[in-house]
Amino acid sequence: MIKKSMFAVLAATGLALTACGGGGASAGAANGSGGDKITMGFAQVGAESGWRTANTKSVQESAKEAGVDLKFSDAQQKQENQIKAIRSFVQQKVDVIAFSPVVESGWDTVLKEAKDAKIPVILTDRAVDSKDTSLYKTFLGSDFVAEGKKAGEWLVEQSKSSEPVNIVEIQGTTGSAPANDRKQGFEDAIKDDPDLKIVASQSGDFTRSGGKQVMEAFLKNNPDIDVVFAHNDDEGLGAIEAIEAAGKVPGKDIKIITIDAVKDGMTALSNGKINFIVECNPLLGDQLMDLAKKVVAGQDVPQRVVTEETTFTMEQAKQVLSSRQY
Amino acid sequence: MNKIVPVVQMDDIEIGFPGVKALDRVSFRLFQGEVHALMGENGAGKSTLIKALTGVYSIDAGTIVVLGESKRFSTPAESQAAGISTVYQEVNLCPNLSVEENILLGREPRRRGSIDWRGVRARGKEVLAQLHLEHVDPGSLLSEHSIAIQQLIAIARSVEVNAKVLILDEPTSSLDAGEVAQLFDVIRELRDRGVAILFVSHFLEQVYEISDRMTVLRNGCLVGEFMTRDLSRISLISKMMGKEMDVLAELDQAPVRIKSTSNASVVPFIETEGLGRKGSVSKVNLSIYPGEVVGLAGLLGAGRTEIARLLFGADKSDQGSIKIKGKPQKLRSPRSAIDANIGFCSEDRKEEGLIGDLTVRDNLVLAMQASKGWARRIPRRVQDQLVDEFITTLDIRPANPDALIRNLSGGNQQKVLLARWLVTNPELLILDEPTRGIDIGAKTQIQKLVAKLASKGMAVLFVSSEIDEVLRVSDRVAVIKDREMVAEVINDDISEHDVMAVIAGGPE
Amino acid sequence: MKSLLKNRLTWPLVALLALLALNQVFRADFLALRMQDGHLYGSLIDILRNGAPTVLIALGMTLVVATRGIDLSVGAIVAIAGAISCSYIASSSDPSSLATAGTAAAIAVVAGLALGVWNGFLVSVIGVQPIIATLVLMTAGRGVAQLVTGGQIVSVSNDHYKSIGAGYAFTLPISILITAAVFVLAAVLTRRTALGTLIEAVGINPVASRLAGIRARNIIWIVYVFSALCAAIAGLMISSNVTAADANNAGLYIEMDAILAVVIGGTSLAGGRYSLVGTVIGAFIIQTLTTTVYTLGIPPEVTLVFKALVVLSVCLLQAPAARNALRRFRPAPKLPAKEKVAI
Amino acid sequence: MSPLSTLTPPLKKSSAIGYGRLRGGARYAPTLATLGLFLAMFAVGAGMYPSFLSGQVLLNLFIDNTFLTVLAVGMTFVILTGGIDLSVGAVVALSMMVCASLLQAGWNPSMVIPLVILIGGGLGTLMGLVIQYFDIQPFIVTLAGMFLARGLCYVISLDSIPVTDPFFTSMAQARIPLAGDLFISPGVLIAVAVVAVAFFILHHTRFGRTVYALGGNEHSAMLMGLNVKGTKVAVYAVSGLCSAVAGLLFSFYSLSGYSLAAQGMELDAIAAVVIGGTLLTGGTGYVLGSVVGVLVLGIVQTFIAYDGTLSSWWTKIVIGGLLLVFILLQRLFSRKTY
Repeated sequence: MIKKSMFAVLAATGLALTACGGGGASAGAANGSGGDKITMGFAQVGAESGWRTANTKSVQESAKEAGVDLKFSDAQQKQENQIKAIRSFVQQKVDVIAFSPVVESGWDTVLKEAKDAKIPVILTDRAVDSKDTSLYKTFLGSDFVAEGKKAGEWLVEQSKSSEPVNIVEIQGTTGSAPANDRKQGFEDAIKDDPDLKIVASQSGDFTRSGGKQVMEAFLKNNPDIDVVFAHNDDEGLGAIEAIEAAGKVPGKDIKIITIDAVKDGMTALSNGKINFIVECNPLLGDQLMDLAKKVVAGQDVPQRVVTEETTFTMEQAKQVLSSRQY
Repeated sequence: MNKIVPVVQMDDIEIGFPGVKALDRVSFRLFQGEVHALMGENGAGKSTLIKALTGVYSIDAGTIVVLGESKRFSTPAESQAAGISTVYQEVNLCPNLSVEENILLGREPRRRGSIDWRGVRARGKEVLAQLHLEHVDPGSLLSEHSIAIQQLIAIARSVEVNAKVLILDEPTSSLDAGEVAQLFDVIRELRDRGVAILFVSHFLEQVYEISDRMTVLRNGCLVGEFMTRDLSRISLISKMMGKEMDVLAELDQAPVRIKSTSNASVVPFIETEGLGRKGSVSKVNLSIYPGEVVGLAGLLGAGRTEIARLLFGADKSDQGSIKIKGKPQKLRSPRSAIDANIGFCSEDRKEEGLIGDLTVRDNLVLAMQASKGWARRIPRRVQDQLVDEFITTLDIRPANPDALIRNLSGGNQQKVLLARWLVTNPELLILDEPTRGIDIGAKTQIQKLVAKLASKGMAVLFVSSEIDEVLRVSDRVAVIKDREMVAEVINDDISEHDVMAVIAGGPE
Repeated sequence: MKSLLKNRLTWPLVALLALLALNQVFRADFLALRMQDGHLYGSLIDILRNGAPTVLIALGMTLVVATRGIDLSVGAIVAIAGAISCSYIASSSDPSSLATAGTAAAIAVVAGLALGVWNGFLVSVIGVQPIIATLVLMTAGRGVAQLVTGGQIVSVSNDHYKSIGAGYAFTLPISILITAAVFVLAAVLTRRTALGTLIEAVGINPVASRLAGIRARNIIWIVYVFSALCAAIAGLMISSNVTAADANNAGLYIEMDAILAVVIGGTSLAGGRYSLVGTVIGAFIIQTLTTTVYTLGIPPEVTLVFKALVVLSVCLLQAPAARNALRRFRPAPKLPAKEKVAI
Repeated sequence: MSPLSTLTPPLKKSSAIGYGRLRGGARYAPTLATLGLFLAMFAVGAGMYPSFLSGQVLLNLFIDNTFLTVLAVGMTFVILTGGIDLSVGAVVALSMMVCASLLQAGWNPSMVIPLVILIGGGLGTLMGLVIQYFDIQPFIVTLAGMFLARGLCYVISLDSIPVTDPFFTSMAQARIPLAGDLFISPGVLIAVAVVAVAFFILHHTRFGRTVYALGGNEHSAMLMGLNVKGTKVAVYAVSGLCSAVAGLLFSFYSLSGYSLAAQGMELDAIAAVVIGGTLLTGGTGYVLGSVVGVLVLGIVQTFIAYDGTLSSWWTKIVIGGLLLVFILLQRLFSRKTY
């Protein structure tokens, strides 16, 4: 892959330099429709986190195994780039388009174009809020609200005694869908338990250093923190560092709940530094390819396919840690 | 004439800057149809007074009456709206725009809200023709033209408005004799049309040639208003300087040139053969010996500055060769020239000389420091010694090494720049218009300094648009015409006229 | 008193103190320091430690800005430095040894220097406008960092490496000690040698500087290399602080913070005179601002508005025109910047 | 390939007079160089991917970049005066948020659209006033403006808001057919109109010429009696207006409001303007050049999408690399000694 892209750059550079077009036509990139091989255009959000990269990798590897010709496009977290990419997939007449929307709203126009061109669309990872559900065949992905809820429910279960529990929340990137939904799900789950109280909530931008800085400030502002709810593992891992630096023991003095279940998080969980992780599974590749084949073949697929996701406690984490891929 | 109401009447004007009173109760009047010279040394307050009238500075006290109406200008636009138009010494036009646009900017003829470009072209041509500048393409970029042409275009701009009052602040400092004559024709024409003209210049002869009346300032105060024909040159100078006649005797107009010792046996410090640069100058055959001052004379735009820049490596030559002390050498950059012990004062002090926001001290040692490299800083003690020495010998004022150089007057800035090169102890010093825009006192000092340096063995290339000045200081004069060096004359009591004859007559 | 008011460092300092005081009002023990595990502990220490990377980058940025330049690529260099060092440690045979940590840091710093040479080459030799020249690396650099890490967050467990960003020495965070050392280095480099004057000369009037024989090319090259060096060290700190390299997010938008710090510290983006001390104060103002948001419990959705208002008021306080306007409530007769006062 | 041959002469001409000062024809050299590179890029794309060589691919460049085009137009005004406006991306997002939230609340588009334009113009004017009257550097003022506008987005809503208004929907989905089965969107017409108006203003009005004069030499422009202060404020107002229009176009394009939208778009706009041949120091450049700059950025993305094998990081590296190639070639073609 690297070689090929290098070639593309060199070709462009070289040709532009000598200012004589043509030439590189023999790039040999497979294009458009042709043969029985399915061509899939996949418009990814970007590479903003380790989770996302695992997701990308999974899609790419599954495509290779399934014999799908994948056109991959990285939108660098920008909706307009994703729209452009989808439009160019339509232009290239791919067999199926899959994408993880950067944001929920605003897809009707371009999806209609795809529909007009009779190219089926599969959503992965995040939903769109379009009222016209005929614009896409199916949505494959996790439910962020449910993730937040699972985290909250576990906490409600753990704190049966009627002692007040001070919770601090480290949110994801302000305004992003997972942050909004996880916050909402978590709040919904704990709202009926009067003992559970969120005493502070700040954005840690889904990063470790963000989580660490926010937690440092929380620790100084609030003497009695019982629970940290971080919107992803990285923020939780950052918080652990801050808690340790403050001379407290993460997992014991302060309980930590996170979402994602990436390898580093699972390691911390099995070491008892994190108490509970809700899984958010990035490995959608195989499921996506299956759905794609069915869709292209004209078979019926369910409108909503929820990825198989679970939750982990310390014991569960120890068991699966060695087989964790990402 | 006194019965007539002045076009401009300024009374008891006061302007202060932090720590200084630039104008102290100065009064001034300007009548219709006269050329009025504003005289004074650098720093006397001439520019400040003009800027008060043109709305660049706000006045702290006093009154300004223009055409019977009391005014208080806070922007140049307001002043222009009142019929006052100004041409400054430093060309204040936009280099990125065309000549015609610069003439008409803000006053372009319009048709239905859109600029009428055909009208602009026509009007531009017309105005250029009025100033006998038909050869200037109105569509060309301003930056393509020499400073002199730019200055004339600036004048064209102010002629265009039909101003009641035209202020010319040092308009001739970059013009040659022919262009000055041309300009004066225009000024007289305008005067006869009834325009009130305020003229500022350091050239006494020009002032006496063109002005009807003069106002003299000194140290921000009014000395008096005089009819030009009633005031002798020597008493004008004494009023400007506030000194008595015997002191002025020092500033005699005799040649300062010191006959250099015979140098027939010596190798020239620099020798060029067929030196040139495509599109710039060509066929420069020049040799300068140690202890000799060579003058470069020629009309404006003849290629004087270009030659100076080639000899300093500021522009790269692409023809001919340079030998330094008999050895062939390439001058690819100013650095290589400096390494060959050459110094260069540019004609464009502001853009190519001063580091405005640095102190006198930093500016003075800059070239020396640059050639030592950044790693070897000149110790503060040595800096202080050098700076003190040159502040004293060159009489730089204020004598404060920590003053920012941009706050000094033009003449003093020039002295600092000279000192910048003198501390590097160059074997060849190239001076391009070193006395432009500075007052007589400083001018004489610089001329004398040049002579003294040569007598100590330094080679000097002296470039000036004033042929008489070239003749006063140089041992030999190289004459440039049409971007070629056409002749070399030994300055053996030749006259300005002789040089002009060479320029007019071409190569001998 | 008057000279104090005129000093360009006064207002930034006042702003910093005011911010700290505001925090103190909201939380009585804000300024309190205590010893814990043999080192100082408290909010002030956090500000110092978390602010260290910004200070460091802003120092490099100051010199770049003084030459009329700007370096947008520092954030990408932070990511690359972190990615390289962490990837090296993670893949080495002895991932927890001091030698590994040292080698990793050295490789990252060398890489940073190389990137600085690249930026300097584009700006000084090719003559590309700095904002665009460094935009190239800003765009591509993060890609390079991701290429190094494979897009994953690379975690390391090396106590020696961790100490760069999170460790303590002499009761103080090592990161701030490193930053102080770089500050001293920069100060000595620019004020004990002629570099500072030459940088200012090039920034104020490049044409005149060339004619005075200054090798502007070298000077400009040096400042970009220095800026990249600072960014690389900051990258080590940031990755070491969380013992992981996050190629996607490490140093994101830090270039904006650094530029803000430089300007708040009184250095003009138009080049010329600069103040390293001012920059340090400016960077701490920005870090304190972040801390203030946490202390005051400002909700994330209004954080940016709050920051914008504070930044704007600090800049307003600094602008002489604004101060005059406030004082006299009428526009002051402003001398045009380019105009020399003809007296 | 034929476009290239027509392009060669001006390039040669400009490099031949590379010495000396910039002469008449050389004024257009950077812009022409960019145009040539754009065509070369298109030719390379067409050579590598057969479906690349279609009119619709070219038209999509316009359809997909309407907002960026309008932003670049506003940015051109600002950069021509030697300033910079970092707030544009955030103002686009703010316009979208205001638009989406008001439409959701049941406002009529005929009220919302003028209001959005008013807000954009107002913010721009405000920044211009601060820059002019408090003498603070544009970089900083507009950076603060960026924080402020982005912050206000969050205040309005953290969630993305769909736009269901029929007018907006029709603007989004309408197709204006051209020859064959080629089509453009109404947004393209708006963008073209904005470009045309900007071109007229810059080249045929006194205000426009003052913008150039200001970039050439601000002090001289002041002494020439031009309205420097007003013009300086006005260019930021123009940029604000353009940002608001771009925000509306983005709303048409994406039918939603999202507080994180258009992040970093200011850098795209600046890059487009600079690639289009405008000097950041001011005074030189053309609005049409900026449009070409936008097309160049667009075609780079299209190129990458067609390639379809670049990983996320290689995408970034390639974009950076192509940016570099453009800059270097532009330098080569329009070299000017100093």
